[in-house]
Amino acid sequence: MGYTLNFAAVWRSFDLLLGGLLLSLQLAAVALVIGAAIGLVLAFALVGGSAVLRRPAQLYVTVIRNLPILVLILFTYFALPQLGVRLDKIASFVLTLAVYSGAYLAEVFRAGLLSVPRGLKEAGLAIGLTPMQIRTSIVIPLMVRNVLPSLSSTLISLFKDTSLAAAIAVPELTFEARKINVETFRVIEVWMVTSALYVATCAVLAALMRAVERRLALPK
Amino acid sequence: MHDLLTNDLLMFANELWIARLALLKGLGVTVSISLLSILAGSVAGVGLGLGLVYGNRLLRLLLRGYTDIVRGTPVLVLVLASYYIFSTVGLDLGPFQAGVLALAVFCSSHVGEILRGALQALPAGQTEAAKAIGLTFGQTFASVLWPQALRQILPTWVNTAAEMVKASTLLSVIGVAELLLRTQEIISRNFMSLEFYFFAGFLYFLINFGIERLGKFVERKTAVPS
Amino acid sequence: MTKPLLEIQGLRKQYGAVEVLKGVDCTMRQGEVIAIIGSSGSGKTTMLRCINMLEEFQGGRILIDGDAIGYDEIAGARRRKGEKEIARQRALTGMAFQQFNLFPHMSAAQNVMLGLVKVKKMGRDEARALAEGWLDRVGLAARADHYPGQLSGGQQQRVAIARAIAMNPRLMLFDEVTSALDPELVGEVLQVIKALAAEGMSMLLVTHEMRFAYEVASRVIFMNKGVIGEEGDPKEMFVRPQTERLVEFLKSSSFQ
Amino acid sequence: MTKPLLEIQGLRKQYGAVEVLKGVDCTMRQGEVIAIIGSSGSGKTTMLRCINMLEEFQGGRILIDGDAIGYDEIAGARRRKGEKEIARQRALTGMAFQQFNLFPHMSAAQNVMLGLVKVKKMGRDEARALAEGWLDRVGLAARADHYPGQLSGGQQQRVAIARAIAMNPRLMLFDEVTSALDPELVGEVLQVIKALAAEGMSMLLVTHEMRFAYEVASRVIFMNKGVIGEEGDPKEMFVRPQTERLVEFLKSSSFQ
Amino acid sequence: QDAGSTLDKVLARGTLVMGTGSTNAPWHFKSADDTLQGFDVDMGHIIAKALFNDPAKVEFVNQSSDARIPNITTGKVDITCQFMTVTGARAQQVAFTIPYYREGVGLMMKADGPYKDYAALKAAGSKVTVAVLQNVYAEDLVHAALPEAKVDQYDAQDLIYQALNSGRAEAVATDQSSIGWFMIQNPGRYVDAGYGWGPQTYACAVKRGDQDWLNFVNTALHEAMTGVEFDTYAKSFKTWFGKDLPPPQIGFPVEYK
Ligand SMILES: Nc1ncnc2c1ncn2[C@@H]1O[C@H](COP(=O)(O)OP(=O)(O)OP(=O)(O)O)[C@@H](O)[C@H]1O
Ligand SMILES: Nc1ncnc2c1ncn2[C@@H]1O[C@H](COP(=O)(O)OP(=O)(O)OP(=O)(O)O)[C@@H](O)[C@H]1O
Ligand SMILES: [Mg+2]
Ligand SMILES: [Mg+2]
Repeated sequence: MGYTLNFAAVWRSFDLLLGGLLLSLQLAAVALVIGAAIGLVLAFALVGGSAVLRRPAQLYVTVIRNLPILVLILFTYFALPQLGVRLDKIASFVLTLAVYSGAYLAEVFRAGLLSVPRGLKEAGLAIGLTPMQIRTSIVIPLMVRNVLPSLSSTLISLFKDTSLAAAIAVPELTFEARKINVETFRVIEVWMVTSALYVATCAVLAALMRAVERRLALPK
Repeated sequence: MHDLLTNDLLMFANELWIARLALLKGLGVTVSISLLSILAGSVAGVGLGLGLVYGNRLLRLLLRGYTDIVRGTPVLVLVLASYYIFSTVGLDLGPFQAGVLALAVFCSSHVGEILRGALQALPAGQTEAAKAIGLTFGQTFASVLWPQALRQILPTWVNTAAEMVKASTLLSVIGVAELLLRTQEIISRNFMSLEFYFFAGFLYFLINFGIERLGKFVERKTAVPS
Repeated sequence: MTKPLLEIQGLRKQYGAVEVLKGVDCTMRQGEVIAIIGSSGSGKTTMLRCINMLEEFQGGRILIDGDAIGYDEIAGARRRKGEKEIARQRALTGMAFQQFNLFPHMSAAQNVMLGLVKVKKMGRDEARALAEGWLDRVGLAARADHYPGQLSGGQQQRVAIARAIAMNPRLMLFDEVTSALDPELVGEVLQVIKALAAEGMSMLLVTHEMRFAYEVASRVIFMNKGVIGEEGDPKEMFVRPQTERLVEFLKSSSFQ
Repeated sequence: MTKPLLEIQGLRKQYGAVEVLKGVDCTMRQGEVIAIIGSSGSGKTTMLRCINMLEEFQGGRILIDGDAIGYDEIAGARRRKGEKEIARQRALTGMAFQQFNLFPHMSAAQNVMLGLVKVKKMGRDEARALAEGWLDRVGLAARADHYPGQLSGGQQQRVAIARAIAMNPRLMLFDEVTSALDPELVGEVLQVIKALAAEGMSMLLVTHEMRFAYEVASRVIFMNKGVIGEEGDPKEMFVRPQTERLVEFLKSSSFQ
Repeated sequence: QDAGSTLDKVLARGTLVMGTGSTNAPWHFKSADDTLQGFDVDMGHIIAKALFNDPAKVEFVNQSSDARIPNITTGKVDITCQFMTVTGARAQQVAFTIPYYREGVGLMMKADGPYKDYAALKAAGSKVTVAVLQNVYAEDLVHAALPEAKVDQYDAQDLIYQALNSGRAEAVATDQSSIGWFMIQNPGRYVDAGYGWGPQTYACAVKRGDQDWLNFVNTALHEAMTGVEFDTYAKSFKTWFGKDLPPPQIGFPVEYK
């Protein structure tokens, strides 16, 4: 039962894969930045005292986190136009991933916010800072440092979710890989190279996050 | 307008009734995939976590490599790899087996990492106090470290379980007739995409919400009074 | 007679159903140093925190230079002032905490500068110069660029005091600033407070160090179960306590 | 003359290149209570941990009842004993730690029972009865089913002592068991130790409480930079210290 | 070590293992009572009948489109019949049987949509977006008929219809057989643009280098289209494509004309 690996076909289309990877990274970058903003707002709502803000935030997080992202992707792309919101497929995927990652990042940030000692906020109040100044100068910088390790793994798994954009024909890495499969049927080789690209990218992301962590580490 | 809506709803209800058995079977397959892969993945993950913490240098290095590669690969790619790569070496797994294997591997890497974190977070004083009353390492692990680590990993483990349920959708790609493929089959017959995708989404939400509740319940039950 | 610096009238504060301040009255003149003593849970910390609006209070008034802190009274109804106004009022007082509460991601100088730049809208250079001046005053000129994690407890507390004083407050509040310190570090902090007192800074200080209260305070307030149990000159009070409670308290404290 | 309970001969221990015990010799008879004092970093904790094999050591021997702890010497070469044998030897000594180290997922009684059941292979009922007996002795009969998170620091430390004593060790090791406690909780723990001493338990205790060492110890060892600087009767040593080092140490400690 | 022909293995096993999909009507899809059906599926039954004289002795392995060739080359199936277009590149990797259908591409639009026929679509130029199944030639294929149209690729048949319905696309370009089926299922809601192009043949595929097995399958399919099983083939054709086939000529074999 011999199957001989032959990568020639993969290398011929390697630039397609690289192009796909680049798009994956762009999708992830834009979506995760928006997602982080959503997550931050939600996190403040989750830890803030007022139930008026907390309840909807909780609902958002619970519902979104328990849905397969594929369903969300199909919803944004196919149902929103029927409700009058028409986005092209890249914008619609980015929006979906942003909304989805918002729910995950909200949880990460919430834990980070809770780990900022209350005394520091009070010290900020005591020198006359407003609550907003305390958030931007004290709470967020410290929260970011606290969450970096878990942020890193969340960002990596959200990056991997860009592979699902293939379902609405966004030509990112997985889409290109499947396209090459249909053309050459060198499925095993294509997936080996593709996963190597994903693993390498995630390793680089992780290393970058560790570098950021070291960079922001407080002198002891 | 109003009639149209009722009409659509009636049509959907009718199609739903026709498809009930197929959906139920799909749900059953999704649940079995999830249970099997969570079970196998957790057992393997516990071994992995132990190796990552207490193994010698070489073992730790190997396991770290395994964990990082698995965690860096999209699950879809793992699923396809498991289905095809084993047949090149003559081990012919069916799509269900191959899919469960891929998910279990994915699950194990997560459980391994979680357990490693939990074990390393336990204060060294716990091990020392156990040693001081004469417990061997095995006894220390079984009576002191494991019960504490277990309580700590429970919430994250529940999250991983929910992830596995969601990841089971990817087995549709290699032809396992789980809930999403069943849904797609139904849609390819009656072309009611939105309705049935959302119904599937709703079912997934129910499963995961159930898992979340169950996790909270077990957490409360095993909480240590303080 | 000049207007008092601080006036507290019938201050009441409750947590849920529990009343922890049950009508505190107190007047303080510019330049006074008042030590607040009393057993644990008697409400000393709570009183300081009300003056700084770190806690809301349910009854009574607190006036600084005649200005009502935290609440407006309009036609008999109390209304919390706006966040901006409260922030401005908080800057009238400086506070030093038991746990220092330095911002760990900022150097000593940055800690001191933050309020100057954000609240007083000072330029960074001017703020830096001022911060360095104050760090020098608390004996830490050489540590301006160290982070809290690189400083001993006593040094951190001195930075915290510099941070509060730099805002040029009308009144300094100290809440057991030495109780989280190792014994050998207490002295350096008390030294700084003594120097400030000598320069005429108005101060309210909660302390468990009876000897220090005795030496530095111009007046002592003994808090007991949410009210002021006794007050007066320390030379008098410590030697001839009037109430049974104070006698007991002094017996259990390390002053004896 | 009877065989000594504990004999330490030329004990040497290093962390990497740093030698923290530089040849400690010490002999202890059954029933003795030895207090170990000395400044921070002098090696007191390390010495206790070597006796219990929580640390490996590089030179010298430790004998309990003439039995060499941790290492076999075969033809001049040292070989670490097997895990099982070391576990058995560890049970010869009981240890109480500064941080209590109670198992947080077990009730007080379960903490005490664990070693009885797993190491001494006692039945659960018998172990439970014994555990309750010991908890009673440390004044915690009513708290047997409380979890560590429900107990004060002092109570936790007493459970930890009961857990160690219940194993019926030949020798108890106490490492600054009161320094993590609030001052008002120190007394209850020292009370328990005093009672054990009075009953003839052999004890080695590292402490910073000079007064307590003075009262309870039959002998005091002053550790200094990894060796024993001075030792003797506390009544003698504290009043007429022989070495310059000890004079200095006592001056800086709270005993004066 | 030659394990013998797949033909012998299949006979010894007693069932045929055939790879196909389950989500493309009328080729391979599930009926309301959850059994697999369609034209591809019927080919499986025809081959099983030839093997065992029992059309039911076939086990279908569900596979996605891009699994068609790997599942053959890795031996997961004996044969694949899954509307597979014959191309030279593919023929280098698997052995194709004789064709069992000829397909063309058609365009379908919403009946109430802005464009009524092919001419209108072509005139609209780049204002038209066409939804098409994901494929390497998809872009070229569409541009052969509508040179300026925008092309959106999807990976499932239902998604291209969904794109049309939600207004993401003004037309779908897909197999005429699929369009035919879809319009039968949804009478009056869609129109065919009335233009067909892109001829291609569909054939089953087996592993290369197994002439015995290939001969057998070819014989079975050949006799279904021209010989003793013609009635079965014609009935299936009628069911899925709605057309009656003329009976094969009697006398001189069609092959030698
Ligand atoms: N956030 C809170 N919620 C409920 N009760 C509180 C809260 N903070 C303080 N208390 C209670 O209010 C009372 C007064 O507390 P306060 O901290 O003012 O005492 P204190 O005199 O400063 O004591 P100490 O000397 O221990 O610092 C105490 O009984 C305390 O338990
Ligand atoms: N794990 C370790 N690695 C390296 N050095 C260590 C380690 N543990 C202790 N040391 C060093 O060994 C020396 C002796 O430490 P030890 O804890 O025995 O002192 P001690 O007398 O108990 O002090 P203290 O009164 O502060 O508890 C110190 O210089 C310490 O820094
Ligand atoms: Mg207080
Ligand atoms: Mg020590």
